[in-house]
Amino acid sequence: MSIDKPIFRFAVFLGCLLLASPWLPQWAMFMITIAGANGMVVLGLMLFLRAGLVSFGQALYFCVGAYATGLMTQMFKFTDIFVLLISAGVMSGVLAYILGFLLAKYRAIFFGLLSLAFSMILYGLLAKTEALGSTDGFNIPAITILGWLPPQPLVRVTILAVTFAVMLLCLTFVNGLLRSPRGLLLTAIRDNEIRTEYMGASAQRTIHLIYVIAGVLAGLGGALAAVAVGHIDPAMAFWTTSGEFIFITILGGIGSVLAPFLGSMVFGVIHTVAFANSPNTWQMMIGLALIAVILLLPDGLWSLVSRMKKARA
Amino acid sequence: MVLKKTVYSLLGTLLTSATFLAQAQAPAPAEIKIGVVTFLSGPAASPFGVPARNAAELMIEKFNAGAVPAPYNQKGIGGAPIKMVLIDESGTSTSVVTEYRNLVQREKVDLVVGYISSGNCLAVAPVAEELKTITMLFDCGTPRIFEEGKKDYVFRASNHATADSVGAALYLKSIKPNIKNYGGINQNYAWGQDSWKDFDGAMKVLFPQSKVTTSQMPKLFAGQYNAEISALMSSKSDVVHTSFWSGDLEAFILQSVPRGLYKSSTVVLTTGETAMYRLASKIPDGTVIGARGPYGVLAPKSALNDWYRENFTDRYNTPPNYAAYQMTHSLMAVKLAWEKAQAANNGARPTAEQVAAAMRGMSYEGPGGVHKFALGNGHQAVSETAYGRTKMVKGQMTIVDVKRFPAEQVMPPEGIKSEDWIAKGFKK
Amino acid sequence: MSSIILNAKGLNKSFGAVTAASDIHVAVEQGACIGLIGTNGAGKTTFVNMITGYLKPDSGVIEFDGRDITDLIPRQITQLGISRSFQIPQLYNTMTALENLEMSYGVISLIAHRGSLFTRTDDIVPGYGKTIRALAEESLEKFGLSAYRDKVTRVLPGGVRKLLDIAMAMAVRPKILLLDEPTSGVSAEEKFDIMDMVMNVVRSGGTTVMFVEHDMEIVARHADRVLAFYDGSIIADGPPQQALKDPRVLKYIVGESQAASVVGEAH
Amino acid sequence: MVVLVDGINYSAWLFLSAVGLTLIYGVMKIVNVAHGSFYAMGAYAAASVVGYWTTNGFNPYLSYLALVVAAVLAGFVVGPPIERFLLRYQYEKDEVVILLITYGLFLILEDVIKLIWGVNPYFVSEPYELLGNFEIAEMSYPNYYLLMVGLALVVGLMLLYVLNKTRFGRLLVSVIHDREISAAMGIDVGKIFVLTFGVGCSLAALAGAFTAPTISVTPGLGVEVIVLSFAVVVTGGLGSLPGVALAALIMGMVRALCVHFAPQLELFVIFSVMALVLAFRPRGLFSLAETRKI
Repeated sequence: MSIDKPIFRFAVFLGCLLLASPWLPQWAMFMITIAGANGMVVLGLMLFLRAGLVSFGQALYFCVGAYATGLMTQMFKFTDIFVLLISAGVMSGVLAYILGFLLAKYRAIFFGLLSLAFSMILYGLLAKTEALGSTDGFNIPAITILGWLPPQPLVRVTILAVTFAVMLLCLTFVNGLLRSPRGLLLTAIRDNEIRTEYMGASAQRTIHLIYVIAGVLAGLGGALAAVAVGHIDPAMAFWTTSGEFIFITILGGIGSVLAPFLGSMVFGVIHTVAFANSPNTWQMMIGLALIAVILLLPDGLWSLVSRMKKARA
Repeated sequence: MVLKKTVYSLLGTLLTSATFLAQAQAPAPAEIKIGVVTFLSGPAASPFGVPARNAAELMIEKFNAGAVPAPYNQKGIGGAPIKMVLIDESGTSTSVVTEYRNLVQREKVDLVVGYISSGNCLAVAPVAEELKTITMLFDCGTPRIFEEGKKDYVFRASNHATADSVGAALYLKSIKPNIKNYGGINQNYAWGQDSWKDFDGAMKVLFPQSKVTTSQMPKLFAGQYNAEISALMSSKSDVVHTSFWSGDLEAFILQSVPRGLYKSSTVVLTTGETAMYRLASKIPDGTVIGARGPYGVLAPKSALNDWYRENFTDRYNTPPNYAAYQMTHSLMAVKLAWEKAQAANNGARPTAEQVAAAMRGMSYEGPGGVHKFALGNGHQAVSETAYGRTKMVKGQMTIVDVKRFPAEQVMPPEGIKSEDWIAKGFKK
Repeated sequence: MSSIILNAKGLNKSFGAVTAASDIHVAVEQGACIGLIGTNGAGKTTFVNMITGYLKPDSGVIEFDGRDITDLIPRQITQLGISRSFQIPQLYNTMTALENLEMSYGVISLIAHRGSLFTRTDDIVPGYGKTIRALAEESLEKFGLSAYRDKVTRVLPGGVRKLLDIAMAMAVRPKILLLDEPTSGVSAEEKFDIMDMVMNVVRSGGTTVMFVEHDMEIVARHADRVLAFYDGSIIADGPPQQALKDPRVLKYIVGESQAASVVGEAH
Repeated sequence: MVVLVDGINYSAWLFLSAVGLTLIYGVMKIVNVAHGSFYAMGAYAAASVVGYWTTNGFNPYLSYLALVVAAVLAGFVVGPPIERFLLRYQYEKDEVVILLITYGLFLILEDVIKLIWGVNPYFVSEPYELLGNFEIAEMSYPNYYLLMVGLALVVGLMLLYVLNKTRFGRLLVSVIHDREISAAMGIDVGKIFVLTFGVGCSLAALAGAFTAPTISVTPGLGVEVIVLSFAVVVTGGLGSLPGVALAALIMGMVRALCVHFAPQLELFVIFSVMALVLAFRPRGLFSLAETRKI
């Protein structure tokens, strides 16, 4: 698994962003953090989409990750960011592994809707657990890093830095995956599963694998979001949340592992612009944006980048 | 290279959109910007969000004109004109928090007044503390906000939900001293669950012999309640309690009235006041109606209240409901506190800390009567609450045998969680 | 005397009322080249599908290298060394010819690496000594498809799609290759060149071949043994000269005149 | 007994709400998220029409007709143009992409509805109360529910009839079976699609229209219906008419049982049933088998 040029550049860019953070507006930093967290989930959805699958229930793992974090802080009073991230990753990973046995058998719309059912069941369960604040959820305390509690002015930067670190790690991993024969297989499955099986490869095992990976990514995203927002509630598992993630996936495109992050950044901008400029009709704005992207940029924003690349080459 | 470019251009879009937004509301030097956050879409918009928005628009206009009766007759706030920045509360708590941060850090608002959903209140409170911004929660009910740790910048200008449930129970005691059993139907989410828990607890204290027949918990916004109504009717309860609101409440009334639920049981609608104006003709006589406080039709008689009702009704040709009252109360409280702080600061613009200090423990009178920031070391206002029963008089919906319960009867004293207070039989 | 590599014993298969295979016994010798003939619905493809695990026989046993493969799924059977081409070519239609073959060798490399996530597509494929790309190019070369290297397969002519389909089947270096109507949907002119090309690529590796074919000339030209299917059972089994002259074959499948000319030519 | 009545009545409502969705999917392979918006529009249209009806003192019994008219209006004014001018050009795209387009439509329509009818609720309970009540097991039900059940039956049977007995039905079936071939055989697939989409949307609107009298017509009332009817349709097997009927019946009954005997579980009923069914019948109760020849 070696670092590709684009990822290296991206890393450099994120580094500059961090250095520039003192001069960045605070709200922008927060939006970037959230975009990063969402991007993690979308990175997983991108893997699905490569294999021709769409999950309408990925919010399930987003929420599991967030609640794993929450429970760690509530029950065991852990606040160390790494402990939280790991537990989130493990929890969602394990769940994904189990559900994967069932879901890896499904394709097309059925895959999507069954995953939707599971996320809605989790929503129901959490909504009934009054110990965890039911639908009101609960707050996440300030995080520490290896025992160090960042002072108030540094909290945001620290969380941003952690987010970037996790992002880059996952980016490199997923990129490596896509560059490996296993990555090729995703497209193969989307294109012609029969042929793929007759080549001697198992579509089901591959889908199970990316299902777990996507689950872990979503879990980490959930943990980051929980830590950044400081509050979690069952709505994180609601189908509309999944819808938002799918929107971002389409927006960014599947052309590169960087596309999800481009997508979620732009989504953040669209969202807040719509909110601020038309508080009464922001849904319409977002709907129009979605349709516009599908009609004008069927391959997502990333297609613009690749076009630019071609233009240069 | 290309990549960098895109990300830069992307950041560009972000910043430009931001600066453009910032310009959109470039603050005039002296002006005071208030962020108003309330549901403008979704089911909570029509009963709460929009009436509250209307109240905010009306009051801010009147404040700026200096047209509100004393003690609110200073122009704007302490002479400075008020500018309102309106945001929809809809969306996940993530987006709500994001938009809150944008309000404070990008729009540079001085105060935030808003939030109907308890979840959103819980999510925003710590951020308000982090950003040191006076934030007045105007409608959300959960007691947890000030019970889960001390706050310095977050306030709430009206009772929390405990008062509604306890008040309902007290009212039942006063009109039906010997209730044998009671049932309930509440939405299956935090508000519904807590309301039922508190009501159940209060009933157990006031009617030790009474039994619970059934506790229906339909999904939020389910809309179809016939099975539930059947269950309630076959349960033969003396009392049916519901904290339904919005479309759910209205649908429940529409579906249950023709089936005669109200003949067999006394139905308690803790938020009934929001629905009674539109459904006046539907709600049978003798239905117990609450307004989550001394608001709307249950507001005490006063010159200020008359002024308020008149102005609101003239403008929106519907009387203000309790959400409108709560918004108005919140705005009045911040205005008063700000002006107090400014005076103490001999006329100079006060800091958030000074405003907070001025508001802590302050008591003020609004159209809903006198409120006092008594709990949560002076951040949670308390007031009397009131319940009444419906009666048709010449085709006019009126509320009769209104009973008022002073704050100390319906709200826990400082330093004890409302749950425990109820469990201990309203004692510390 | 060469050894039996594939042995089908008493295969039966029926779909509702239709009997697609009744008591089929076939023993295939290492290195044989067998032509499967019969009218449509006679059970040729059913036979191929049962061997490659797409269909499970209602009863009977299939042995490959002395191992029972009756209950294995296509993937496992392929990994053991039986591979097939399809009546309707199963290609990756959104990809170019080259990418199609890269996919095939990608799968091989994946299996060779035991599914490791940390190999790259430009690593050497174990046991093949070349990179995926090189192998793909090579096999394009072998099947004379280099001209179509960067064409998206959806738009390619029938003959080319057939060849590509077979090339992909050959990628796994099978011990047995089953060709399901390699020349169907191919123009009369192309037929023979394609078959010749396929056969000498395939046979050069000494792979055992079974091919379903309607054109008796081609059968007679390439097959060293013919299985004639009729109504789900094998009505003739032997070298072309003899099988194609079998009265029932003539009656039900070939038709007198053609048979004469075919066999004549074969001498 | 009571459980049975409650169950049937909820099933009828579920069926009406979901049947349009399955029709559109069966014929056009579109999972129409905007379904909920059409439901909402039906409700609002009904509110306006019936409101107008009663204020002008027309015969109240004809107001049921008005409901139908409102539904068909809502469905056919908005539906077909969307198909004709937007969806039609997307059919070569993936099912999921089209689904996302309808998701976008749903977001837009939500606000359009708000712009047209405002945020304040509408009430049109007249038709609901008009019919009086009936008694079962000393439990009083409005006859309106009989009407709903009847309507569900009528709609179901009519669809069955159209599909199996009419020429249009046969065309439809052949289109369902194979779009390309039907087109090749000279069937005007485009026309059939516009019609189907219109009918499907009208069915959604019809459900909304006939629900309107029993509820308060407020913004966002479509959202609930989307996921609910998804669950029903998928459980029944996408595109299968008997499937929807059966799934609606099962879910209605299970829910009624829950409400009467375990009210706390009501929250999970629908999706648990869905997950269970899919776990054992991956393509739902009645699945349109899709075979692939190799």
